[in-house]
Amino acid sequence: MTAALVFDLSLCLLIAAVALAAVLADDLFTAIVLFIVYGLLAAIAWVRLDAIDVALAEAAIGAGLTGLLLVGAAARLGGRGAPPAAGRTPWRLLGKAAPAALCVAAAAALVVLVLALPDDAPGLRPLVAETIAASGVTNPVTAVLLNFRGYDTLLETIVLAVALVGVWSLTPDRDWGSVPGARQHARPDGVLATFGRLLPALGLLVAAHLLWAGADAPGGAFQAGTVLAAVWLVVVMAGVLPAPATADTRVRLLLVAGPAAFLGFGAVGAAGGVFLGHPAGAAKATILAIETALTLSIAATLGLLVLGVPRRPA
Amino acid sequence: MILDIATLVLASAGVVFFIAGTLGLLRFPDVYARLHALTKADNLGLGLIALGLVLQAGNVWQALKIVLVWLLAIFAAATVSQLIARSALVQRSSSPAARDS
Amino acid sequence: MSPILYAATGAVLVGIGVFGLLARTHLLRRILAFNVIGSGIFLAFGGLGSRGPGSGVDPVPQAIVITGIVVALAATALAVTLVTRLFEETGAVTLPGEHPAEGPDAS
Amino acid sequence: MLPDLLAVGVPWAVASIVLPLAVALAAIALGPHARHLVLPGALLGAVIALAAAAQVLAHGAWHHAVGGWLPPLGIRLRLDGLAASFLVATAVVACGVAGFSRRLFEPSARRETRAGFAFWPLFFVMWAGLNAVFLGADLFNLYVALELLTLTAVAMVALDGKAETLAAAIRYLLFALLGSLAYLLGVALLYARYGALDLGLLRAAAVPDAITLAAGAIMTAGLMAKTAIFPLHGWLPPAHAGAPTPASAMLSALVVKASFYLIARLWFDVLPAAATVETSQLFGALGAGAIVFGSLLALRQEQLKLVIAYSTVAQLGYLFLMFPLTGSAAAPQPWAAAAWTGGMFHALAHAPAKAAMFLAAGLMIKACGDGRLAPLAGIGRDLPIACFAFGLAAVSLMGLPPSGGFTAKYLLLTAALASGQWWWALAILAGGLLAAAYLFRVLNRFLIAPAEAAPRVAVARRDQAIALALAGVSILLGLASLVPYQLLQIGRPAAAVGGLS
Repeated sequence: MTAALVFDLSLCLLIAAVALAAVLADDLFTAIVLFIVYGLLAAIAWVRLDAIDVALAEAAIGAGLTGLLLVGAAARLGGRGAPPAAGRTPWRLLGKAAPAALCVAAAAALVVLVLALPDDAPGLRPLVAETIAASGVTNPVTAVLLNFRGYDTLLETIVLAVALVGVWSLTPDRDWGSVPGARQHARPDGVLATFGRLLPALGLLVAAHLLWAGADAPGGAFQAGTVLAAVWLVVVMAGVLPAPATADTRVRLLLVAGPAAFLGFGAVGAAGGVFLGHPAGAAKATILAIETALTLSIAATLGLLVLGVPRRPA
Repeated sequence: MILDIATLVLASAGVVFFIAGTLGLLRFPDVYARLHALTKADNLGLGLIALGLVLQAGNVWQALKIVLVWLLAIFAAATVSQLIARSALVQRSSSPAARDS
Repeated sequence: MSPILYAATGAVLVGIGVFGLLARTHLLRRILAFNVIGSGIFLAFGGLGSRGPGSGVDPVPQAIVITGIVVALAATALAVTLVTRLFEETGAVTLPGEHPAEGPDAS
Repeated sequence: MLPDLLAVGVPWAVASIVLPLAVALAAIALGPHARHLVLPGALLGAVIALAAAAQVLAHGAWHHAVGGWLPPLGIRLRLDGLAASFLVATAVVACGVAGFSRRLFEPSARRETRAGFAFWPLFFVMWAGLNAVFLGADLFNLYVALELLTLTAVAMVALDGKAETLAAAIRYLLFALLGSLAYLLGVALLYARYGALDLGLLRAAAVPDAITLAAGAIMTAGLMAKTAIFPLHGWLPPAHAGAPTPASAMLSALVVKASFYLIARLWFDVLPAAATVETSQLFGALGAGAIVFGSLLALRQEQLKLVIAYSTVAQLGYLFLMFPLTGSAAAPQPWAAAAWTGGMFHALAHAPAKAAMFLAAGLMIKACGDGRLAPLAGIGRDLPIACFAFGLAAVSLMGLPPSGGFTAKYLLLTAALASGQWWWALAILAGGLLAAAYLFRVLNRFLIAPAEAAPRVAVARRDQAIALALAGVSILLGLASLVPYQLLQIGRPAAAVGGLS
C-alpha cells in the first residue's frame, strides 16, 4: 500500500463517516456544521482526483453557499429540530431499520456496479485534448463549459435566475418590493465594518484573477462569481453597503445581463447558422466577454439567493 | 532536500498547533477560553504550514499567493472570533443563566 | 485504483443520503440529505471519469459536475425558502401527515 | 417566400428555445412593463412552433450541432416529427394560458405585484424548458432542462402563498428532485460505460449488460416519479389542484408529459435492446393501475380541481400502455406502430383538453367563490361557455368520437386486440367508462337546477372563450388527425415499428 492510497482510503472513510454523522446528528445545527465539513472534505477529494475547478466549486458553492443557506434557514426556524427529549421507542427503531437495510443494500449494489466497470474509461479526454486548440482557451474545463457544451451553461444560468424569481415569488405580499435579508447590527466602527471595508479590494482582485486565469488554469465565471457574491455578502453584513431593494431596476438589469449576453450571443450565432457558435479565431475574446458578464450576474444572483425573501421596507 | 526537510518540520509543527487548538476547543469550559485556544493555536498553525509551503513555491507569484491566503485567513479568523465573543457577551448579559457553557 | 475508490465512496454517499431522506422528516434535514445524494453522484461521476491509465482527468464530467453543483444550489435555495415560509405560515417543519421522528421538541 | 422560410437552414427549433428565454429575461428586467411583451411573445412562439412542424413535414427531421461541435463532444438538437408535434401542442396550450393569465396577473395601479412579477418569467422559462426537453438529444442537457421545469413548476404551485400550497409545493419538490437525482445517477453510469451522452451515439453503442440495465432502470424510476405514474402519484393532486389556475393548466397538460417523453425516448430511441417482455408488461401494469386507481379516486373527490387532477393521474396511465402494445422483436406484431402513435397521440390530445378543463374550472370556481362541487350546482346557466368547454374537453378525455382522445384510444385498442393482449384492451375500455363516470358526475352537477339562486361573480367571456378554443383543439385533433399522424411518423424510432428489444 502506497502512502497515497492510505491517504485516499482514510479520506474516503472520513467523508462517508462525516456524511453519516450529518444525517444522523440529533441537533439540527450540528448536522449543518457537519454537512459543511463534509463539503470541504469532498473538495479535497476533488483535488485528489485532479479536478481543481470542481474542488473550487464544491468548496465555495457546495459547502459554502449551501451551508450558508441551511444555517440561515435553521436560524429562522429557531429551536425547531432540537434533539429528542424522549428515549428511543422500539417502533421508531424499527421504522428506521427498514429504510437503513434498504439503503445499505442499494449502496452495496451501486458499489458493485461501479467496481464492475472496466478499468479504462471510454471518456472524452483524448477528444477534448485534440480539439482544445480550436476552442479559444487552454483550460479544458472552461473549453467544455463555455464552448463545447456552452448550451448546458446557458440553461444553467437561466436555472439560477429562475430560482431567484422563485425565491422572490415566496415573499409575503405586504413585503413585496422591499429589501432582502435580516437587519444587520454591525457597529460602523466595529471590527466587522473594518473587515467589510478592507475586503472588497482584495475580493475583486481574487475574483478578477479567477476569471482571467480560468481560460488557462482552474477558475472561471462560476468560481469568480461565487467569490464576488461572498465578498458582497460580507460587505452587506458589515453594514458598509445596504442590501438592494428587489424592485430596483439596476438590480434587475444586473441579474439578467449575463444570461442575456449569452443568449444574445447564441442568437447571433444561430442567425449565422450555428447556435452558440464562436467566431473562428476570436473564440477567446467571446468566451472572456461572456464570462465577464456572467460573473457579474452570477455574483448578484448567488448573493441575493442567500439573502432570500425580501422582508424589510426599502 | 534541505528545503523539503524544512517544509516537513514546519508543516508538522503547524499540525501540532492545530491539534492543540482543536483539543482546546473540545476541552475548555467556556466560549472565551475556547476562542483563545482556537485562534492562538490555529493562526500560528496555519502560519507555520503556509511558511512551509512557501519554501516549496516554484516562483515568487506562488509564494505571494500563499502569503495572501494566510493573511486573508488570519484576517477573517480575527473578525469572526471577535464577533463570536461579542455575541457570547451579549447573550450572557441578557440571560443571567450562562448559556454558553 | 484511487479514482475507483472515490467513485465507490460516491455510491456509498448516495446510500447515506437516501437513508437521510427516508428516515428524517424535518424538511431541512431532507434538503441536507438531498445535497449528500447529489454530491455523492457527482463524486461517482468524477471518479468514474478519471479511471484508467494516463494522466489527467476527463474534463467533460468535471464541467458537468460544476453545472450540477450550481443547479443543486439553485434547487436548495428554493427548497430552503419554501420550508422557512411554511414554518412562518404554519409553524410546521415537516410535511403535514408526517410525524416528526426527531422527538417531541421538534413536533 | 414560404418555402424559403421553411428551408432546412432556418433554425426554427433554436428559435423555439431562444424566444421564450428572451421574453423571460425581459420580464425579469422590465417588471410591470413586461405585460406588453406577453401576448406578442406567446403568438410569436406559436408561429415558430408551427414553422418548425411545417419544416419537418416539408424537409424531414432536422439536426443541429450546437456551437458547431458534433457529439460526443458537443450537444445536438433534434427536431423530428415527435418533437415538432410536442412543440406545437406546447405552443397551443401556452398561448391559451398566456391569454388567460394576462388580466389575472395585471399590475394594480401601475405598481408591480408579487405574483404579477413572478408569473411571467416562470411561465416563459417553463415554456423554453419544455421545448428544450422535446428537442434535446443529450442526456445531461436534458437533466438541466428538466431542472428548469422542476424549479418553475414548483414555484408556480406556491404562487398563491397559502400554507396548503406551500406544503404541496414542498412535497412536489421532494419527489421531483429525487427523480432528477435518480436520472442523473443513470446518466453518470451510462457515461462511465459508453463515454457518450448523445442519444444517437448511445443507441449505437448500447448493449444490454448489467450496468446499462441498472442505469436504464434508475433513470426510468426517477422519471416516473416526475411523471407521477401510479404508485408515485401522491404528490400530483395537491400540487396541480392547489396551484393557481393557469399554472394547473401548464402543469397537468404539459410538464408531466416532459418526463414521460424522456421515458419514451429512452426506451424507444436509446435502449430498445435492453427492454424485455417483463419490463414492458410492468410498464403496462403501472399504466393500468394508474387508469383504475386514478379514476376511482377522481370519482370520490369533492373539490372540482382535485377531480381534474386525479383525472390527470388516470390519463397518464394510457401513455404507459404503449410499451407492452408495441410488442417485441421476438413477438412482432403488425400494429406496433399504431400503439406507439396512439400513445403519443394521447399525450398530445390530452394537453389542450386538460388545459381547457382547468381553465374552465378556474373560471367556475372564481364565479362561485368556492372550489367544492356542491356549490357549483347550476353553474351551467351562469357560465354556459365555460361549461361547454368543460364538456368538450370531457368528450376528449372519455375518448368519445370525434375527439383526439378517441383517435388515440382507438389506435391503442386496435393494437391491443391485434396483438392478442386483451387485458390491456380491458383497461382501456374500463378507463373510458370510469372517465365517463367521474366527468358526468361533475357535468351533471353543473347542469342541475340549484336549490336557490346563488350569487355569482362575473367572469369575462373572453376567458371562457379561451377555454373553449383549447377544448375545440382537442376535438379538432380527432377530426383532422391525418396531419399530426403524418407528422408523428417522421423520424419515428425503429423500435416503434419493430417492437422493443
